[in-house]
Formats: sequence, C-alpha cells, structure tokens
Amino acid sequence: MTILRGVFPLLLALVLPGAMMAAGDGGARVMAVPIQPNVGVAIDLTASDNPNDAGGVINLEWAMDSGGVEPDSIGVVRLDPSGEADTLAVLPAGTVFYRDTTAVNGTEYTYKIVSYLGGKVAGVSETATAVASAQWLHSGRIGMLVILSIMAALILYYIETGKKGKELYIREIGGLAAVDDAVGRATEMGKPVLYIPGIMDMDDIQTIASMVILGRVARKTAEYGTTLLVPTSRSVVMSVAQEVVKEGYLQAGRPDAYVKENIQYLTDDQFGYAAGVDGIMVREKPAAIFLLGTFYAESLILAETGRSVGAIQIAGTAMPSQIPFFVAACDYTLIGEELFAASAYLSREPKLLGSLKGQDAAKLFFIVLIVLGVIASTVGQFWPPMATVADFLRDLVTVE
Amino acid sequence: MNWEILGIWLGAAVTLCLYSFLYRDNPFYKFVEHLFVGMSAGYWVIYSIYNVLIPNWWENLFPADGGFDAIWLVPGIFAMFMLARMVPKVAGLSRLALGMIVGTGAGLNMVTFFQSNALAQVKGTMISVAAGSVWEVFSSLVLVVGVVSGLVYFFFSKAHTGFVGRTANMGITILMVAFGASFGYTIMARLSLLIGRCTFLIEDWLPTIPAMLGLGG
Amino acid sequence: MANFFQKIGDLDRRVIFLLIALAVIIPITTDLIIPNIVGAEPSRDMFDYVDALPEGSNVIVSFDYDPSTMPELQPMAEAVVRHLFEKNHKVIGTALWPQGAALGQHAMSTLADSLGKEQYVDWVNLGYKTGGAVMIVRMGTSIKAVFPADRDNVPWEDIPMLEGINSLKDIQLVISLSAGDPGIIAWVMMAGDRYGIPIGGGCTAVSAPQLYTYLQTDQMVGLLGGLKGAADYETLVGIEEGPAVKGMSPQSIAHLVIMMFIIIGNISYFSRRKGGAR
Amino acid sequence: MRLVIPLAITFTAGMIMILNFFIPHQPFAFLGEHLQEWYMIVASGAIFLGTANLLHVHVRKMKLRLRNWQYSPVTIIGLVVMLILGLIYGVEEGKPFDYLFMNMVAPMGATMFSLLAFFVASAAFRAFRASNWRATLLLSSAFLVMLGQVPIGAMIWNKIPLAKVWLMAIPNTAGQRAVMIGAAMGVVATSLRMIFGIERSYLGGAD
Repeated sequence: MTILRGVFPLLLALVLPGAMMAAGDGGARVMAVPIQPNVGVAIDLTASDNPNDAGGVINLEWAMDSGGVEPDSIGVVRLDPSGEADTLAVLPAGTVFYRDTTAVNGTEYTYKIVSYLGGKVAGVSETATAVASAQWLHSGRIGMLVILSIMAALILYYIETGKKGKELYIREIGGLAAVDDAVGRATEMGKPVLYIPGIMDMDDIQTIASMVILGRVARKTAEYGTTLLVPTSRSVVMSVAQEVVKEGYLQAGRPDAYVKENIQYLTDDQFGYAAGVDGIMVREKPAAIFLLGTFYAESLILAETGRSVGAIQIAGTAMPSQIPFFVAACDYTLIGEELFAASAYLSREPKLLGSLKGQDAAKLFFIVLIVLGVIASTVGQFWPPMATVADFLRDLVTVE
Repeated sequence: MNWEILGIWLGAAVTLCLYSFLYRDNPFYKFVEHLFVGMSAGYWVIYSIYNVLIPNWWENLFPADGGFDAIWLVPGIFAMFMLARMVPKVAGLSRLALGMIVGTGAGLNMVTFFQSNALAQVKGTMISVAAGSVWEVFSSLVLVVGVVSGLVYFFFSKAHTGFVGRTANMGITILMVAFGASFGYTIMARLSLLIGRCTFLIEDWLPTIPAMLGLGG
Repeated sequence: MANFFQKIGDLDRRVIFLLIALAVIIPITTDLIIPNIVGAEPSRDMFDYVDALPEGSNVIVSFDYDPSTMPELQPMAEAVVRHLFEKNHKVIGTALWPQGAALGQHAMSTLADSLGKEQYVDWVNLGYKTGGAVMIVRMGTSIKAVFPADRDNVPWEDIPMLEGINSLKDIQLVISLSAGDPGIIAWVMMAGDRYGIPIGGGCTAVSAPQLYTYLQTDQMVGLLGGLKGAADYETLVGIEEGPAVKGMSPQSIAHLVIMMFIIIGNISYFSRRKGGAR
Repeated sequence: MRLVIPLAITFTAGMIMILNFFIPHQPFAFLGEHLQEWYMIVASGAIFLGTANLLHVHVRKMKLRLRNWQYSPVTIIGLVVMLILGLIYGVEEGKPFDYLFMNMVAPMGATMFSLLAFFVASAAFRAFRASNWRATLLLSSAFLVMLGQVPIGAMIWNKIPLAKVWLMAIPNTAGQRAVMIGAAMGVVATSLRMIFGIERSYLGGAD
C-alpha cells in the first residue's frame, strides 16, 4: 500500500500524460480512457461532500461498466489542486463506493477510478470533483429538533407555573403510596430495608431517578429509625448513594444514625452482583425491598429471592423487557414513566409536579401526532393528497 | 496436571455450589457467592485498566508516536476528583466529577431516548387502519388504540375518571396482555440457559469422573 | 380432596425447582425425543411457499449470522437448504455477516455431498460482502456488480447456474437466516419493498416478535422463529431426529411442567375461594 | 454556593451532548465525541473507589467479627488474586487471568443467569392466578404464548401458534411502545431537570 502510494503518481504520470494535463488545463472533462481495449472501467463517477458532518469526508460512487474484462482490482486516485496525484486505496473489483476521510475542508479535489489488470493500469474513468465542508445543522434531525424544543419548552413552562405556586393535581400511584407502609412494616418487624438502585451507572437517567427516590426513602428510614442497606453495582452510584442517604439522615435530624458501611459496592459484574444481593437478602431478611432503576435479566433473580424471604417489594423500571417479571414477582411495580414521576409524587414539590404536567402535555402532543398520522395514512389510501400529509408527518419524526 | 480437566472441575464445582442456593442458603453457596463477588470485582478492575484506561486514556495522553496530548489531562483530573472522595478533606471535589458524569449522561440519554424510544415508535404507529383483510384492519386498530390508550394510562395530572379513566383502563388492559405475552415468550430463552448448564455438567464434566477416579486409584 | 387443592397453592417452590431440573435433565440423558407438531404457523407458511415454487427456481439463501447464534440458526440453515435441494431449486448463498459465509458453505457443501448436488450447477456460495442494505439495493440492478466472483474467486461468467441471472428480479425467493442487523429487515425493506421479491427467513427467538409484524403486513412469506421454528422445518422436511427437534424436547417438557403448575395454582386458588379460606 | 460549579459543569456537559447531536460542525463534534470518552474514563477510574470500599467493608467485618465474617477473606482473596494475575500476566488468552475467568467467573455468571429458568417457573406458579380480570388477562396471554411455543399447542388446536404470533406482534408491540414513549417523556423531563439544576439532590446536601 505504502509502496503503491509512492510509485503511483509516477506510474500515472507515465501512462496518463493527457489526463494530468487536462486536469491542469482547467477542469475539462476527461473521457474514460480504456488503455487496454477490453477492460471494464468505472462509469458515472460522482464525488460529493458527505452530508451532516464536521467535514473532511467526500463520498465517491460509481458503477462498473459490465462490458469487457473484469479488472483484478481498482484504485481510487485523488488529485489535489496543485495536480499532485495520490492513490487513496486499492479495492477489490466490484466495489462501487469509497469514502475519502482524509479530505481537507474547502479544498477542491478531483477523483478518478483506475482499473488494474495484471498489476498494470488498464483503464481510467472520467473524473469528478468535490469540496468537503462542515454543516451547522444536521438536515436529517431538524424534525426532531423542532419536536424536542416544543417538548422541552412545555416541560420548562409547567415547571415555572409550578414554582409560582399554582395548585397541581397528581393521580394516585399505587407503588409510591405504599412506600410509607413498607418502611413502617420493616420498623415494626425490626428488620432492615433493602434498596437496590439497578445495575447501571450514574449516567443512566433511571439510576439518577432512583437516587432521587433513595433520598426520600432514606429520610423515612431515618425518621423511623430503621436500617437501610444499599448494595450497588457501580462505584459512582455508591458514592452518590452515600451522599444522598447521609443527606436524608441529616434532614431527618438523625445524622448519628447514618452508617456509611451500609451503602456498599459489590461488583460491576451483573450476575456477581445478583449473587451478592441474593446473599444479603437471605441473611439480612429485609422486610421491605425497593428495586428501582435499570434492570436487565437479574430482575427476576432478585425479585424472586426477595419474595422468598417474605419482604414487601416495590419495583420500578423503564426497561420494557423486565417489567413483566416485576409485575409477576413484586407487590407493587412502577411501570416505565411512573418511575420518573416518583420524586414528584413523594416530595409534592410544586416545580416537580409542574414537570409532570409538562410530561403529560408532551404525551398529549404525541397522541395527537399519532392520531393525525393514522388518519392521514388511512385516508391517503383512497385520496392521494392525504398520503402526502402522512409522508410529511412520518418525515417529521424520522431521524437520521 | 491436566489444566483442561481441572478447569472443567472448577466450573462444575462453582456451578453446583451456586445451584445449592435453590434448596436453601448454605456454606457452599456463601463461599462461592463471596468468591464470585471478589473475583468478578477484580475482573472488572483489570478489564477497566486494559480496555479503557490504557487504550482510551493513557495511549491518548502519550501517543505511540511520542509526545504528549495535554487535553487528555482533563479526564485524568476529573477521575482524580472522583477518587478524592477517599480523602475526607477534599471529598467535595468529587461533586465536580459527578456533575460531569450526570450532565453527559443526561444530555446523551435525552437525545437517544427521544430518538429511538419516542420518535421511532411514534413513526411505527402511524399506519393505515384500512389496509388488507378484516383481520389486518382489526389488528392495526388494536395496535393504534393500544399505544394511544397506553399513553393515556401514564397521564399523571388528570384523574382517571370518565373518558380519560375508561381509556386509561383500556391502556392498562393492553399492557397486561403485553406483559403476559412477553413473560410467556421469554421462558424458552431462560430454559435454554439451564439446558446449557446441564449439558455442561452431563456431557463435559460427568465423563471426566472415571478418568479422575482412574488417576486417583 | 378439596383440602389437598387448597393446600397445594402454598406448595414449597423447591418442588417446582426439582421438577424443572428433572424436566431438563431427563431428556438430555436419555435422548428422549418429543414428536414435534406443526400448526398453522409462519414456519408452515414458509415451508409451503418453498414447496410450491416451480422446480428449478433461483433462491438466495443469505447466511446473516455468526457462530454465537448457531444453536438456533444452523439447524434452520440445514433444513432449508435440504428442502431446496430436494425440490431441485438452485441455491445461491450470500452473507451479510462476515462469518456467515463459512457457516453457509458448511451447510451447503455437506448437504450437497449427501444429496448428490453439484457446486456451480445446483448451488454456489457468493460469500460475504459488506454494506448490508446498500448492497441489496445494488443487487436490485445487478447482482454481478456486487459479486463479480464467488467465495472461492471463481468469476461469475464461469459459473453455469448463474447464466441468465442479472438482478434480483431473476430471483424467485430470498431466505435470510438472520441474527440481527443487517439481516431480514434489510432484505424486507430493500429486496422486498423496493423490488417486490418474496422474502422468507429465520431468526433467533429474541428477535422474532419484532419480525412478526412483517408477517401481519404480508411483507414476508413466512418466518422460522428460534429453536421451535427450526424444529418445525426439520419436521416438515422429514428430518426425524434433527438437532432442533432434539433440543426442543427438554423445552416441551419444561413448558408443560410450568403450565401444569399454573393450572394447579388456579385450581387451588378457586377451591380456596369456594371454601371461603381466602 | 458550593454547588454552583458542579451545576455549571452539569449544564455545560449536558448542553454539549444535546447540541452535538444536532450540530455536526466543530467544535461540537469534537467536544461531543471527547466528552463521551472522557465520561467513560472517569467512570472506569472510579472503579478503584468501589474496590477500596469492598476491601474496607470486608476488613471491617473481619475486625468486628460481624455475622459471616469467616467468608470475608474469600472475597478479598478472590479480588486480590484476579488483580495480581491480571497485572502480572496480562489478559491474553491462555494466561492465568483468562483461565480463571473462563473456568470460574464465566461459569458462575452463566449459572446465576440460568437460575432464571427456575424462577420463571416459581413466579408463574405464584403470580398467575385469576384473582381479578387484569390478572386473568396476564395469565391467559402468558399461557397462550407458552402453548404456542411448544408442540402441544398445535396438538390442541393448530391455530394456537398463530395466536402466539398475533399476541407478540400486536398487543405486545402496542404495550411496549406505550411504555417506551411514556418512559422517553420521563427521561426528557428528568434530564432537563438535571441539566437546568432543578433537581440536585444527587449532589448531596449543601445549598
């Protein structure tokens, strides 16, 4: 490859004096030159800037002329403005696409495809030129930007109204109404509360939501004087959980009751963590278990073991594949979005309730969008103009 | 010493010890559970060093062709902030690292969830409900009504009474059917895992027992 | 008796564990085979479609998987290729996954040997090409442009069975055995929706639910989902003790055990309610 | 006041990640890509925090002779052995670290995973009771799908496998989509609250 790079401009200059000159002459189109009469050459070569990137990339596409002898391989040759040629790649015959990722933004390059036969250049395609550039807005994501902006505006607007003290309603959420009871029960029985924040790290929004709920639960256990155990599967989550629980105990006026060692890291390993938590369950026999966060296959391993020690279990996750197992094995399950509503529900803070109202408005927007899309698609089957509307709506929600 | 057979025995031993948990908690399970936690924790530390810290950080900080890329000091400093938690005096610095982790995660999650969990699903639901046979029309209707009523179930700021209540009820109904189906469907994959372990014990481990006895006797 | 049913609702779960273990261990140790029964399901649709193709049809079988999903997909590959050979169709192997080409080669060459089929006359393995969906679109206008030679570098022109095949339009059926992306979805969207080529396929159990929607909209002629799909095809082709049918035996028994427990649980629940002992 | 800088960092990092998605131009492309990698490095570096905690908890357990302290050395030895073997011999195939991973850690993981086969059975037995109409629906659709998964379904009625396909393709898809769209709204709202510093309890106390 490196040898080719060095040798090739020379080779090209030898066999293609005409082409080199033509390029230098001011971009006159060069006809495809089959040097050996019968070899297949690339035709319809196009070069274009790769869209929606930070530049530096030019896409080349071509077709192979199917008449004639199949070349052994083909090469992509780039000429920079000074006319210096560079073989970017040698590709197997039959390739019809190449991406030049070494272009400099703003420089006009000329490309051609050469066909090799028996180690020699046997044919050359027409040339094509392109300039790489960077874009300021991703054209395939404008629809999403618009919708996301609307949603964000709605949510932030309702948070503001919430702050201003407008009375906001929130419906009953079974699993959350039971939090007090669960902690109370553990207190009566003199057994600990076990809080499992899922197996993902702090960058996961479900873990973040779980940490917020943990703060509320910690305050309750502090008030009731019950032990709270938090085994985690991530170091950062452990750190955050320690902070959050400490703060909860502080707010409840019981900073002395906070035991740092009760919030411990086990292992990053999914099933190693499950084994460890199962062990804690059967040995500590918690009376209440919270499983809130992101869970994968370990969900049922934990929930069934928790069930077997007789704990009251409150689970919640937005992982659609794991919800069925929590529904089957736990007393209460927060389904999907209910997990994210928990902090608002438990704290009744106006700004958080406002955020919930904003989420509802956003869902209403989507419902309207779906209904419109369905109507347009259905009517569009019989009345073409409506099909255009349906296509427009689908384009709007398409993200590249 | 035959390392391969020893490996099979190690694997079989830990497998059987872990399965003993199904009967009840016992010293064998406790032993292997503690071993599992320790070994896997060690595994992930080594994994992080060799698969992230060295290639993604160290080799960027000190590129192979010599030199020093100062910008890669930034993550190093943030990681130090995180580890500062171990020293009570400067533990507060870890908040800076946490801010970065949570911010990056929040921004990234927001766009990816919005793209693949919201928009892609909305798009998939924008279908014609008048195409094909009566059965297909019915199916399409169930799909659309299911998605919409399911979303209504998640309304928090409206009391679930009247029309909203009836729709939300329909939503939770569809959700229950979906959860049941998903549960029933997954059983097969879970059984496959057990079949895999049993096959290991029966076909890989059991045949080595005579050999071990032969060696011993 | 009623008392028995009331009590059994609180059955120690270790009894269930024991029965599940036995349900799995006994078929493995005794090579027990539970006969497979194929209902009116997508695997039968797929079999019927292949069966009804006129003799000598050109069928692309795309091996879009790798060794990690072999337990589910390799039995499908073998059953499908056997069926195609037996019906004297021409089998054109392709692969959207790099390692699929070798797995396909293994299935096709072994079966060809035992059924007396000849390479380049009855079957060819064009091998792997990168590009996924883009490659399929290109095949819509010229297959040869994508595969100038087969996996062993034999030029297209020198392969007799490919004479007269130019684009996907000359293909009567595409069967994609798919472990993910790129796979069936790419074939359905590009070859199926764009060029109207009938698409069938096989996939892992995990990805089947997502593909079932294509059956509802008739974008696929049939689908083999997971081990059961593979076992169905083995049964329909007449392979009696195929790997998939064998693998289904512990599954069948264990499923039966679980269903039996669900029924017992409910009988117990209702007899308790009747007895007022809630 | 101590929270101002962390919150500013959260805001900046969050906005960079969002803008990076919509603006391909520099510097957002550069910042976005790097931030993700930096996050990975910081999170990986933090693993020492967890390891130190694990050691601390078990050493303390042994010192105070807490219940089951006899097993703590097992965890510590397992951890130390893996660390030493990994650091000394490397992680290549055939090395002691890889040997212990392949023959102990991996089988332990696979075995824990396979416990699910037992737990789905016990959960199904206990939970699938027709106590009310919703539970009845849950139970019936699970039962029907299970029947459709194995030959006995087709033996009872040859359309049962089709019913499975329909349940998975239509109601299951509808349910999953509703959950996913709803959850996405929760994620967007929670992320916004994080980025704009409206929710800050994860940073612990101190205002």
